[in-house]
Amino acid sequence: MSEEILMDIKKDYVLSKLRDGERIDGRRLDEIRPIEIETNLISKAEGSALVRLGDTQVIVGVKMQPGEPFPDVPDRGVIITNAELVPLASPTFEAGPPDETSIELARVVDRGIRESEAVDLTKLCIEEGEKVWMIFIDIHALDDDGNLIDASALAAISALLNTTVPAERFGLGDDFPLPVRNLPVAITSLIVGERYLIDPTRDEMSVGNRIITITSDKDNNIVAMQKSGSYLLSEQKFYELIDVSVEKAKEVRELLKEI
Amino acid sequence: MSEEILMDIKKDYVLSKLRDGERIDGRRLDEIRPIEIETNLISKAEGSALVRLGDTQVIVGVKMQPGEPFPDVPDRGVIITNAELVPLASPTFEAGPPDETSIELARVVDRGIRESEAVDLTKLCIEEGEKVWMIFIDIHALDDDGNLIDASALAAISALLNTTVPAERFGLGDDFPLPVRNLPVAITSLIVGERYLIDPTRDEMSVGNRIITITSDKDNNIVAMQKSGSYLLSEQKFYELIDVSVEKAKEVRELLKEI
Amino acid sequence: MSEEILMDIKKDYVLSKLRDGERIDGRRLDEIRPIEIETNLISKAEGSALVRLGDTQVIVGVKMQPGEPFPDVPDRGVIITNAELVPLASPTFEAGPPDETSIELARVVDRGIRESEAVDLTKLCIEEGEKVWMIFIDIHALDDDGNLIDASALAAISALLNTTVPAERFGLGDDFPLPVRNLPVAITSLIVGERYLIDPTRDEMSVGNRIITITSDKDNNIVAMQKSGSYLLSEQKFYELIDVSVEKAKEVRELLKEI
Amino acid sequence: MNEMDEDLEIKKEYIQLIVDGKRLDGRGFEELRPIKIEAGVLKRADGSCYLEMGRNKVVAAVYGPREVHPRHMQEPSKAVVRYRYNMAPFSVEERKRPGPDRRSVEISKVSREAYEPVIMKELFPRSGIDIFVEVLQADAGTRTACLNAATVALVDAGIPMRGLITSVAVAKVDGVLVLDPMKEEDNHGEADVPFAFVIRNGRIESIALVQMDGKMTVEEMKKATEMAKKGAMEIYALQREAIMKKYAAVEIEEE
Amino acid sequence: MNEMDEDLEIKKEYIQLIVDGKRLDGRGFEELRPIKIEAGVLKRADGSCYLEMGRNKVVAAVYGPREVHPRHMQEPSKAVVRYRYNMAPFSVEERKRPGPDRRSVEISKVSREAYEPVIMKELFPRSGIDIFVEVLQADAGTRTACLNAATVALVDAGIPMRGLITSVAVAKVDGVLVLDPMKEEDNHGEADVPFAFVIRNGRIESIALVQMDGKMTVEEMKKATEMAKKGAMEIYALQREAIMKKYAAVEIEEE
Amino acid sequence: MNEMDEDLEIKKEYIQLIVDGKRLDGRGFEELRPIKIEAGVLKRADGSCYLEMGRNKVVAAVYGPREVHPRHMQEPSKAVVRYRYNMAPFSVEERKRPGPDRRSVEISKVSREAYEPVIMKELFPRSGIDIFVEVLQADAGTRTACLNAATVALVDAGIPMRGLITSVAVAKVDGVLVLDPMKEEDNHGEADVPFAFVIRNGRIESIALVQMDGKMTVEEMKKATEMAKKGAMEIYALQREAIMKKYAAVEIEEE
Repeated sequence: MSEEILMDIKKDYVLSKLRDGERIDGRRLDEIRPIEIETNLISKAEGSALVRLGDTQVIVGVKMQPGEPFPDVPDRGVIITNAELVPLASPTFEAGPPDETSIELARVVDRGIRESEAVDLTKLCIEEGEKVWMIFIDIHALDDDGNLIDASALAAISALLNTTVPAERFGLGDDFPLPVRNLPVAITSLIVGERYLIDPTRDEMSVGNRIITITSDKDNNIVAMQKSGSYLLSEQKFYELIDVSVEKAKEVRELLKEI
Repeated sequence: MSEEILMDIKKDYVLSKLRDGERIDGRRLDEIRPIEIETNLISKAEGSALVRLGDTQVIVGVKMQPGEPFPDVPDRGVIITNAELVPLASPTFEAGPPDETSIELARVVDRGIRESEAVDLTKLCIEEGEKVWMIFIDIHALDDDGNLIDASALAAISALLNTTVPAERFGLGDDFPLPVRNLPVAITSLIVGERYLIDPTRDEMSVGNRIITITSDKDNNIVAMQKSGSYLLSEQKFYELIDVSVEKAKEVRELLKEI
Repeated sequence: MSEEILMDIKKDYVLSKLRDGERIDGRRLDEIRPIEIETNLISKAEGSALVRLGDTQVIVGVKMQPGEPFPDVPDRGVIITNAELVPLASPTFEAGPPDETSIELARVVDRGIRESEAVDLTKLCIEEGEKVWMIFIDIHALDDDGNLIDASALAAISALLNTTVPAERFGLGDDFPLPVRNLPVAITSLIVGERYLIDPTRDEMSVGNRIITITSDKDNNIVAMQKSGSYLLSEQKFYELIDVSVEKAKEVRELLKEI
Repeated sequence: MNEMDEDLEIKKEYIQLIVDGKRLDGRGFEELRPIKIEAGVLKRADGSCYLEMGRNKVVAAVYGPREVHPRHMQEPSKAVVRYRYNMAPFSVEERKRPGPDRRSVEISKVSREAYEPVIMKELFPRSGIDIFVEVLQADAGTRTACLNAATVALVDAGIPMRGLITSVAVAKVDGVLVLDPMKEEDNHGEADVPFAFVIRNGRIESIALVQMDGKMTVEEMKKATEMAKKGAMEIYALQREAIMKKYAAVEIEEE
Repeated sequence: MNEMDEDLEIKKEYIQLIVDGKRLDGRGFEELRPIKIEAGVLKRADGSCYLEMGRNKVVAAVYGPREVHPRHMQEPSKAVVRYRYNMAPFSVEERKRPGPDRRSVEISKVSREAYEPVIMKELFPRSGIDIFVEVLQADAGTRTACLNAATVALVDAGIPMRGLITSVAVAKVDGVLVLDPMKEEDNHGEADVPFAFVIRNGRIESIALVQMDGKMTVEEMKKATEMAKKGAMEIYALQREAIMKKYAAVEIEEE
Repeated sequence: MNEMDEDLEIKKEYIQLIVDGKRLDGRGFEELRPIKIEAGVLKRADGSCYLEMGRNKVVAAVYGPREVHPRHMQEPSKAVVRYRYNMAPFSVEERKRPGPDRRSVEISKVSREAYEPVIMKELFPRSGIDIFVEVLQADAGTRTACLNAATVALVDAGIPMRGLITSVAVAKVDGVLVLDPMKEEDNHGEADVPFAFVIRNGRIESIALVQMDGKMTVEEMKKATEMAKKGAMEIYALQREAIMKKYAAVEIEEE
């Protein structure tokens, strides 16, 4: 059966269930799939975490090395976030330079970490104007069963929580834990007509790629938002989504506190 | 109506008028379209100019920053000229890395400026062998109604005339005007059988892309030439074109003196 | 006649001759085509050699310049080997960035030189950890009539034998000959059923791209090997090929001693 | 490095942005920067617009409906919309390398996604509608300026739409919300929220684009949305005016 | 420079690698590193495998038989096999720039060529069979670890094969041959010979991949081959076990 | 930076280039460098030529008429001509990064445009004629040397042409015009004008290529053209000779 027909059948199924207020995997509309976080898998990396969000799997590795600061913030470390949607993770991903989807993914995750000031970059200055710590956050998708964004954001902050600054290796004193002081959590919802589904699976995405990601921090501030996909969003729904996303983020944040 | 048929009709029209020694827009064969030069539009740039040559519009911005000199001329500033034929400017331009047309455009403009020694590069040495001023001349096409070359060359020298070296911003003393000491002007002609049309429009180019650009300087020296397009040029016509191009350049140069 | 049909005819011819134990050009199965080595053609290069292996022609140029050493071997020169299969050399080569064939070619040649320690890299340190000599070995195919690998490997070592370190040009003392102390020779065989043909021509390659390259050094050590092509190799044949390749390499090495 | 070649939006040192209850350029909190819009500025494009929004200077061009190349990109039942946001190398303080960087790829994506549900794509099967915007000078809010220009260029090109898109950002600076932030407020502020709204029959119907970075409470976010809606209505009036002016000019010419 | 962006295999300073007749990690000369194999670890792929071989951690996924895009890449009488070896940026000491370098292009080529004669391509005309391997952590021998994982993923995907491929390297360190070298032995050793064998009916039939760099006598090379064969048989047992375990799990689930 | 990766033609410090009325290499003002031409030097190409012009060493190959890939590049009523000028990395003092830079793209374009009106393209609809030239050693005037070699390779390949193309440059050094400048004259001279002429029935018919950079009066430019024409006739004789020699050799072989 062709991929297209299959998608249409899935779409009909998702919509018919939704008419009864149900999801195809039995979850409540605002229920997040089971989450597993495994840290410290990659001993070659300064920090790492594998996140399983249902069947979606993402691994994030953090590498650090000394580098030049940006001229306008000469006393702060630098964060560089990169995402590779390798073809291993989905039949729809193709090898090649990052496309708009992987660029958007990396930038949305990056904004959550950057704007929540999760890492205290002022503690990562080695020599003002000359040398600071560079943090490379590499998002490596393994299995895309929907909502790579939330899984990636969670893996990124988990890996950072688990990161040791490799000062010794570069002759810069003793190693020390990366100073992480905030816990941003991204919550992505799929908009379907008048309803929304939190943490959509890939099968649910068959109804159309109409999502919004709202990232909030430990003080329940919103720190990043991204409407993604070709659709129009009513103001009323926008307000609802903000409220529910901040609430759900609290739940997920509890998991991070256990790392 | 298909683009191709339309081009054929235009071509027939251009040729039939030309049989009577006339151009489709009523100009004389050696008449240049009206020129408007607006400088200093882009305050973020060190120099800038918008040139309107008939309906053709090109904007050139000049940016400067300190950089390394070339090892064999350690005491001179460096000019780097770049052209972007962005798809906004013509239905035939495509996004992507520079193709042979935009590379040729940039290089022909560059040669006129470089070979006329329009900028006194010896005044742009900061520290011999270490640091000199780099001049980035960025040609940005806005509307290609034919003869982008002459419009770009004119916008480039106009922008240079209008450039202030941003020494202060880099802690290198007081700002000073870029030392411009020559005024190269490019004149492009379209070859049609035994005739040539100076400053061809896009409609006129429908008869075939057979042009030659001759750039001359304030002393009426030729400083750059480029035959472009698949055609053979008789020696006689070549000599005529040299003469007329140098003459027409004088007219255009008068406009530059007003900047 | 289409290229494909032509290849089929060639293939049948090669196979039918081979049934009688013969090659289409009359060579013995383990006979290498006549070899000509011309060195010092390119006076702009620090070393150069043109090798003709039958009708296959490859030119290699060696350029040297000071550069940074790798951090883990701060006192050794650096070898960088690159191959360009320019479209001039074969109707099947295309312009563009290196494909897997040219990358493999460069890497197999590189391994022979590197692993035989043909160049004494410890003599190419200028200032430990700061500056060493970089050796660029550029393989430039001119005519691919089969077995570019062996021709390239031979041209590379010939060019190195012929290389003068341009110390004077960089103000680093007197020029001196590149210290070459080993003579790796690559021998490539084509596997056809139960037989193998040493130094296959392009016509012979029509039976399938099933080759193995075995490089050995002056002490008859194996220094590099590469099975290339989609086929399975019996252990017995593997052992035979090792023996015969080391033997044939001795013959070829005699030519190198004359340089 | 490839992944670094972009305009990183860095939080810089603290600068006081509200002095005596006024913004640095003297504007009130809910006041837009001066806006200038001109439709039909390019000959070759099917529709075009030049727009200034404060010190931002942008040009938009629309080509289409036209054939789509390569053919396999065509859609059998609707038009394909493309949106290309590009910055001129000289548009920013430090010269920008030509070509797309990660920031412009993202802006192009969310901007295209704002127009896709508004353009009546189903009227033009197998066709392409291309929106090209060039930033000639940048001063915070370039994506909003470009969206506003693109709307006028689309109308100028005669592309049928379900409504008009109008875009403006709200920032949080020194703890207060301000409309349409300029460069200093964007660089040193606490949050930036660009919006694009669909306006139909003279009123805001929905949100076509929303992004955010910085820190805001939920209440501030809702207040920011209200503030943006008011600003958008003002811009909408100016967009309409520019379109009218163009049509009037055409009518006068045609008489 | 383009031609330099790769993991150069540099001969480093001398380090004693055999101490008191033992290898640095305590292994005997013919002893493999600990191996862990799990089949069916990914949902989206048609077949998959997670494999650890010493400190190497790799994942393999197989997609296919499936349609080939673009169409002109199709072959009318058989499947097209692709193999993509890729290293995660964080898999090595010094962060690796994302994307293929020359080393990974070569490994992908020889690995694909090992599988092509083994996969029954003629059963799937016009189709594609894609093998993707990701190195999550690298510690010498990644190409062999990936080949071993790919075999299990291919079986998991139900791709018919003429035999199973099993891969292991032999190195020469301090003058002796050792099986399955780890990072230190690879970096400071005298030679490295990765092999891949085809195993059918429980015995080694032929060589599917062999490369070599370093210095070895002809006799050593032959001895190395014998050593690799023994190691391969051990790995083969573990591959079979992982496949059996997956099938058993499936059967239990299905009951 | 992308836009810098090219051989910048920089005006260097002043060096006296004419000493006692002679050029540095002892040539007269209107004297060509020694030229060596050999046709048919490559087996795989349909036509080929090796050419030395002073210290320049170049090889040209012609393939075609042959099929054009991809198909949409075909022209229904004539052949497509391609011309690729490429420099070997070792051909210049400072190693050149492999691959096309802006200079070689421009040279390839104007060289192709010189041959397009001369090759009888209309005889080979839907076909491609590919001209590849490789600079093995460069010493000023590589584009003229390559054009001269390409002509011989085209004849060797049996491509029908309306005339032969012959190319030579004229420079202005120390205030005088000199034919066929070498590296020192190109680097330190005041102007450089490469020409290519079409020669038919033994006389120059038209200009196929002309470029110029430097400074010349109108009169000097005309005089330079005359000087180039004389030089071209001499080169033309050598091109003919090389072709004759090849044919003679072929005839002898065939007897």
